[in-house]
Amino acid sequence: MTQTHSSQAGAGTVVPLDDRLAMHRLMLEIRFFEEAWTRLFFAGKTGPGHSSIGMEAIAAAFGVQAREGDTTYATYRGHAHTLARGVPMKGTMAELLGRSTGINGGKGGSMHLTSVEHGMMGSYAIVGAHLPVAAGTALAAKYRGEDKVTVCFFGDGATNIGAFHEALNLAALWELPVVYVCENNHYMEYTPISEVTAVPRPAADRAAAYGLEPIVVDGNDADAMYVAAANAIDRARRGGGPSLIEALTYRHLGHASSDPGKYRPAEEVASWMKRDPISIYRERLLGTGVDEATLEAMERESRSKAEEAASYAVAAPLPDVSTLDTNVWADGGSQWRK
Amino acid sequence: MTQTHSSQAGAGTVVPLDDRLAMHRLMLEIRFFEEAWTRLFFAGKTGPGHSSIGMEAIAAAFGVQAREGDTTYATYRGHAHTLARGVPMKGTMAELLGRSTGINGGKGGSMHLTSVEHGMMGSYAIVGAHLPVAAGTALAAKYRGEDKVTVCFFGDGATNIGAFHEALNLAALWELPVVYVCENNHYMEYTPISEVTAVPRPAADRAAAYGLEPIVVDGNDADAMYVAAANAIDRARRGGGPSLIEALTYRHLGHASSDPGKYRPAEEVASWMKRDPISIYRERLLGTGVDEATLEAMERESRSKAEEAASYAVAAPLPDVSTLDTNVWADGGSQWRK
Amino acid sequence: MAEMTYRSAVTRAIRQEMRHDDSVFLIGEDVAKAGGVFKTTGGLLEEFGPRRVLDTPISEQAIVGAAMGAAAAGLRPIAEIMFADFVMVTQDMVANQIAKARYMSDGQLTLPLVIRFGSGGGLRFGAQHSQSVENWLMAIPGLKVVAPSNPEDVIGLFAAAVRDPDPVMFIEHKGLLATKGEVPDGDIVDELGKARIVRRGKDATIVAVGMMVHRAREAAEALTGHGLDVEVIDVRSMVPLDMTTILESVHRTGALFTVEENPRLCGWGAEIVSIVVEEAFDSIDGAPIRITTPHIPLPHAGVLEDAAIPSVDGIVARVAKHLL
Amino acid sequence: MAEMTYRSAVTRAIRQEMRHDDSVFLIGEDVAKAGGVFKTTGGLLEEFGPRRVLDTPISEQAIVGAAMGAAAAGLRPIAEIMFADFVMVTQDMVANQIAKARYMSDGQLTLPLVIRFGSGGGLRFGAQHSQSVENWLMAIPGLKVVAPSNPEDVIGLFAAAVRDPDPVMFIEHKGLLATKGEVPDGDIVDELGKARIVRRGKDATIVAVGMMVHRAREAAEALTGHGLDVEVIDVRSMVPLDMTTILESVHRTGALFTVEENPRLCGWGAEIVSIVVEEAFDSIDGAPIRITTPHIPLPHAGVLEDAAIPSVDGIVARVAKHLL
Ligand SMILES: Cc1ncc(C[n+]2csc(CCOP(=O)(O)OP(=O)(O)O)c2C)c(N)n1
Ligand SMILES: Cc1ncc(C[n+]2csc(CCOP(=O)(O)OP(=O)(O)O)c2C)c(N)n1
Ligand SMILES: [Mg+2]
Ligand SMILES: [Mg+2]
Repeated sequence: MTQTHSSQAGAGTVVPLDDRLAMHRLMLEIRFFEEAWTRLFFAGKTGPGHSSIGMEAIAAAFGVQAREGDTTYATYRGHAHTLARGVPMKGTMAELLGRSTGINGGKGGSMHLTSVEHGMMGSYAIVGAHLPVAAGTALAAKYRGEDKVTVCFFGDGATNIGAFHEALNLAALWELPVVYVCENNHYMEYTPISEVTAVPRPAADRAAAYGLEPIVVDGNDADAMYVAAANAIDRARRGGGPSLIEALTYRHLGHASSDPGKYRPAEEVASWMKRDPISIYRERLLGTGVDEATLEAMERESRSKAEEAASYAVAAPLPDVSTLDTNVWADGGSQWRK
Repeated sequence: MTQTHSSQAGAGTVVPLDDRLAMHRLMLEIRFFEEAWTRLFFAGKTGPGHSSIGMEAIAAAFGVQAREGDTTYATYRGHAHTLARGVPMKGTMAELLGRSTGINGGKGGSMHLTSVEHGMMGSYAIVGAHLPVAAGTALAAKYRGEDKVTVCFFGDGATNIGAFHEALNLAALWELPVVYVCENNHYMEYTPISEVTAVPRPAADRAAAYGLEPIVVDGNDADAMYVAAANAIDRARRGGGPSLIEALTYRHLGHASSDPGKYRPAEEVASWMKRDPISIYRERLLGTGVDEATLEAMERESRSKAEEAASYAVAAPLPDVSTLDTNVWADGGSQWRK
Repeated sequence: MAEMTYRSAVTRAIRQEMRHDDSVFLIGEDVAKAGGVFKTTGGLLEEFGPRRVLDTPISEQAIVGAAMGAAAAGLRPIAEIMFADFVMVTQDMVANQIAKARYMSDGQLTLPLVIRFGSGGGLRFGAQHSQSVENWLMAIPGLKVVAPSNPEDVIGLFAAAVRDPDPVMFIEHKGLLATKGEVPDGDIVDELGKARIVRRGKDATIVAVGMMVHRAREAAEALTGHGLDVEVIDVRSMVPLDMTTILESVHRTGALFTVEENPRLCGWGAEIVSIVVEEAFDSIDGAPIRITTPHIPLPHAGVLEDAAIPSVDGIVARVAKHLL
Repeated sequence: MAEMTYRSAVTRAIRQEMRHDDSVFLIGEDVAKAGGVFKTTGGLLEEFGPRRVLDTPISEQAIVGAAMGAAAAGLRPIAEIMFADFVMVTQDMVANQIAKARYMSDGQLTLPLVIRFGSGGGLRFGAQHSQSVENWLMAIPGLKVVAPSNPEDVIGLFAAAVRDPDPVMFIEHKGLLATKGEVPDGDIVDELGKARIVRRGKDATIVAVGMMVHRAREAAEALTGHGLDVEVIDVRSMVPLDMTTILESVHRTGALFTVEENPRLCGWGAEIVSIVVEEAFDSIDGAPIRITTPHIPLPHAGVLEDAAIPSVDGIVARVAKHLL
């Protein structure tokens, strides 16, 4: 795997210890959350969805750097990004289970997690569509002279859809404060991205088409992601315009809950499992003097938080049928006639 | 105006005299056709449309090289490309005037000129849509093992729409025998392309995003266009895949019939008028030994052919109202119920 | 009170709303420097500057997507999509993103945006620049759909659309741009979901939208020559739909005709007919009749296009045949 | 005769047509190696090779555009768009390019292509993966629209669609994929534009499509308990629309109900109701009733989604209330 870090990323930015620990904690919370939810899936307690196990470093690196007022756009593979914005686990898990206390009242589900109060502007399930939408939210910040930044996550597969092209051109043209983050996990649903893309790096090899720098980052290295995120967010916040980051990563599981991911060569899976972002980071933290006990406590806490969220969600009430007709319109209802 | 000819274009290809004369004749025919039709517009005999005056060299260079079985896709600015495929002037003009003897029976009009028997697969009026369609026709040739080539013309403005991105990626990925020709006349309707594009060369600066060579050609130099066309068509025919050519040019008139084009700086217009492709080529032909009389005869013939087409079209019958309901379906009718 | 064109009413409406609220901005192709392909946005760049009047690339998905994202952040975007046909280029944004966002988020996302465009036939532009999309848009849950037929309504309904907290598709009829009407001075703010009876009558009710309102009205005048006194209702807003006014009228007249420019199948006429039949079956004396453009793409040639779209004569003939 | 699932009928249908005609090919996301997101295209790559079974990038406009261009050159493409919702991403290709090309060219362009996709709700996928698009597509002149409700029809109607010279939108209901039915051996080629009476009855006619056919049939059985003998018609093909069968039935029963999964406004039910009212006003004893999903996006939670889409109980209650 070739990895080139652009000149922007890694130019001596030091990751503060607080942020390192916060990233580690976030990664753990995401991991345990996804694991708890996957168990619920196989127990028949929730419908399917898309886990980010193996890809946690990307969400965590951006999560710890997001400020209040910053906004996040994610895809159907958005549990991680939701949690990374501080959205409570319980409400998130309850939403996956279609419960009334879910963050979307049970109306959204796994593919549409939204918590506007946390800056989580939504998870979008039609590939590519949210890239222009994120540009619009960034435009609003610029319009109002606010230094808010929008971060938009999407998969490698999204780089071949028209909306990607339109959004990148517009964002670059208007120097919008938006960071586009391609989570290149090397697969779309079941087909390798390399089989359907005319260039080797689906995002980075397109950056120049919008006058942007190609940025490729090791998406399983939380520190590398942190640096790339810091640079891009800072650039956006200073009015320097958008960035397009290609973060190389891998999903440990299949595309969606019931997919065993068998279409991937065993050696490929094995080599990426060795590069698990959490194990890598744990080693690194230990190596830089964080003690084992601190990490173990963090693991315990994260795990029990996830377990509690799962129990909470399973016990949470189903939505009342009367809510079927609420919130189609801003008046709260669904009436289309007068 | 910077102009870089790629290594592909201009590498010693010699333009045969026959083709030179054929190109000149085609340019003249297109010019006189557009002039005659513009006069009809101002006389109230036809609705509006989009003229290619000033841009004739592009259509002519491809026109003389198209073989039977090759296919052409054009935009609403497609009179030139229609004539360049040998579609009769009379039927073309009649179509512009909405006559029954028009090539589309009066149903298409200026923006939808089509003559499948001449390989003119249609003029498409929604920007960018025909780029994927052209890829599909090229795919059909490859599917059948035929050495047919598809040429798809579009404007600079089309380079910012999603369909452009999707088509180029697919064509490059599958090495389809299609030549994408961006007629960069520097303006969309009224807005300069440079004001809405994140890169200076709207097509060529995107080529690398699809693993293609950037090719910029002087679109007002028929020979340069000829060479670029020859290389790209040859590459496609040999199975070498698509090309993306950016031909720099200018329209003498406004965007559509009634637009005086006043949004363009006078000096800019003047400088391009001096680079009129037909005047340039006339000088060149004279310089290489073609005699004045030959050219004058060609001018006379082309002009009178265009005038005849205009008279023919004005006198041609209107469509019979009964044809309103024909050719919605392949059974010839419009019945949607049984 | 002044006479003005539908076209200049559009400009005045946008100007009124941009003056009224700094969070309102205009985004679209050629809308700024060039003043719009239909010359409906002239002078706005000069008054409001490039921050609030933005020329875009030809990127309909980005235009509408950006409007959505800006609206989600609390602005009130006005996105121009030149021709109604091109709305289909961004139909995922319209039908799947914008229309569904509020519901999917259970009310967290509010999208106070307007998408406006020139719709309708009669201009010989051929099939890709003449589409009427009233029914295509009305069929999408989560959208409001408004179609003014005259300059005063352009302003009042546009203001209502911009001030509405929900996404509104605003249909400007290209064939009406040059038509004139009296418009009161000062700000005009109307209400969505109110149909208007533009002609009172007792023998039948004709329901129409946009250009068809004018044809229906002319037809009604002509029908007096057949001894028929026909009521004409301008629907004005497809969603919300003022069924109260329509049902009340049909109860009085006992006969319903709809005149639609959009293609026939699943038109808004079918919706209104179905509601009327379901809710006023005993009030109608016979079958409601839909007068529509046939279910075909529109042709270029004038003689064909005129034969396709409901005409005054066609309406007169159909109504007279049915009632007499 | 063998029992098979709707899902495997889709595969068999594609295989049959690809064996029948070398100009038929399949193009779409994950359709080749992976055998399709709904596992409806397994084994086709192995049998027909990568020339005829093509995995694409996530580029719906390119997929459908390429299908159009290949069809224009005489091939017979089958384009898979995974979910019906995503058809909106390529709606310009569908509504403006494919649907209008033959007419604009006055018959020069023939587009014998099929666009197939999984449609419908009930799977808890939320608003962007559950859309029913029957009416959205039926409203577009120039398209044929087919929606089989059982394995045998999947094969027969698919073959008819592939062999049809016009573009056909082929709606596969996701909720039916696992359902089974008897299917004759050998090639099956049906005909577009023939509705089927799936249950004979004399008291009322219920017209339904796709998943709703099964619910209507179950409802009809339950209604016998109320002393009602209800006829159920499977429309099968929205365009061409077999009004002959529907009108004949309504003439016999005197009562019409439509059961639609698509959102309410401008649904296909409104079209059928309007036609029936216009052409059989004197045959019907009361107002035709439309039973539809409400005019809302679909929710994720099962309890809500089930309340949204017409259910057997809901149909029974509505019919009983109206007739008794
Ligand atoms: C426009 C569109 N086409 C197809 C799909 C179906 N689909 C859902 S996820 C997916 C793969 C996306 O791959 P990628 O962008 O790499 O994201 P990942 O799932 O790997 O995170 C596809 C094809 C969709 N949701 N939207
Ligand atoms: C999708 C779409 N958006 C907008 C338009 C309106 N429109 C017609 S021509 C045009 C400008 C196109 O510019 P360019 O591609 O440079 O071609 P040119 O007219 O200069 O030949 C625009 C915006 C359209 N036809 N289609
Ligand atoms: Mg991926
Ligand atoms: Mg141009």
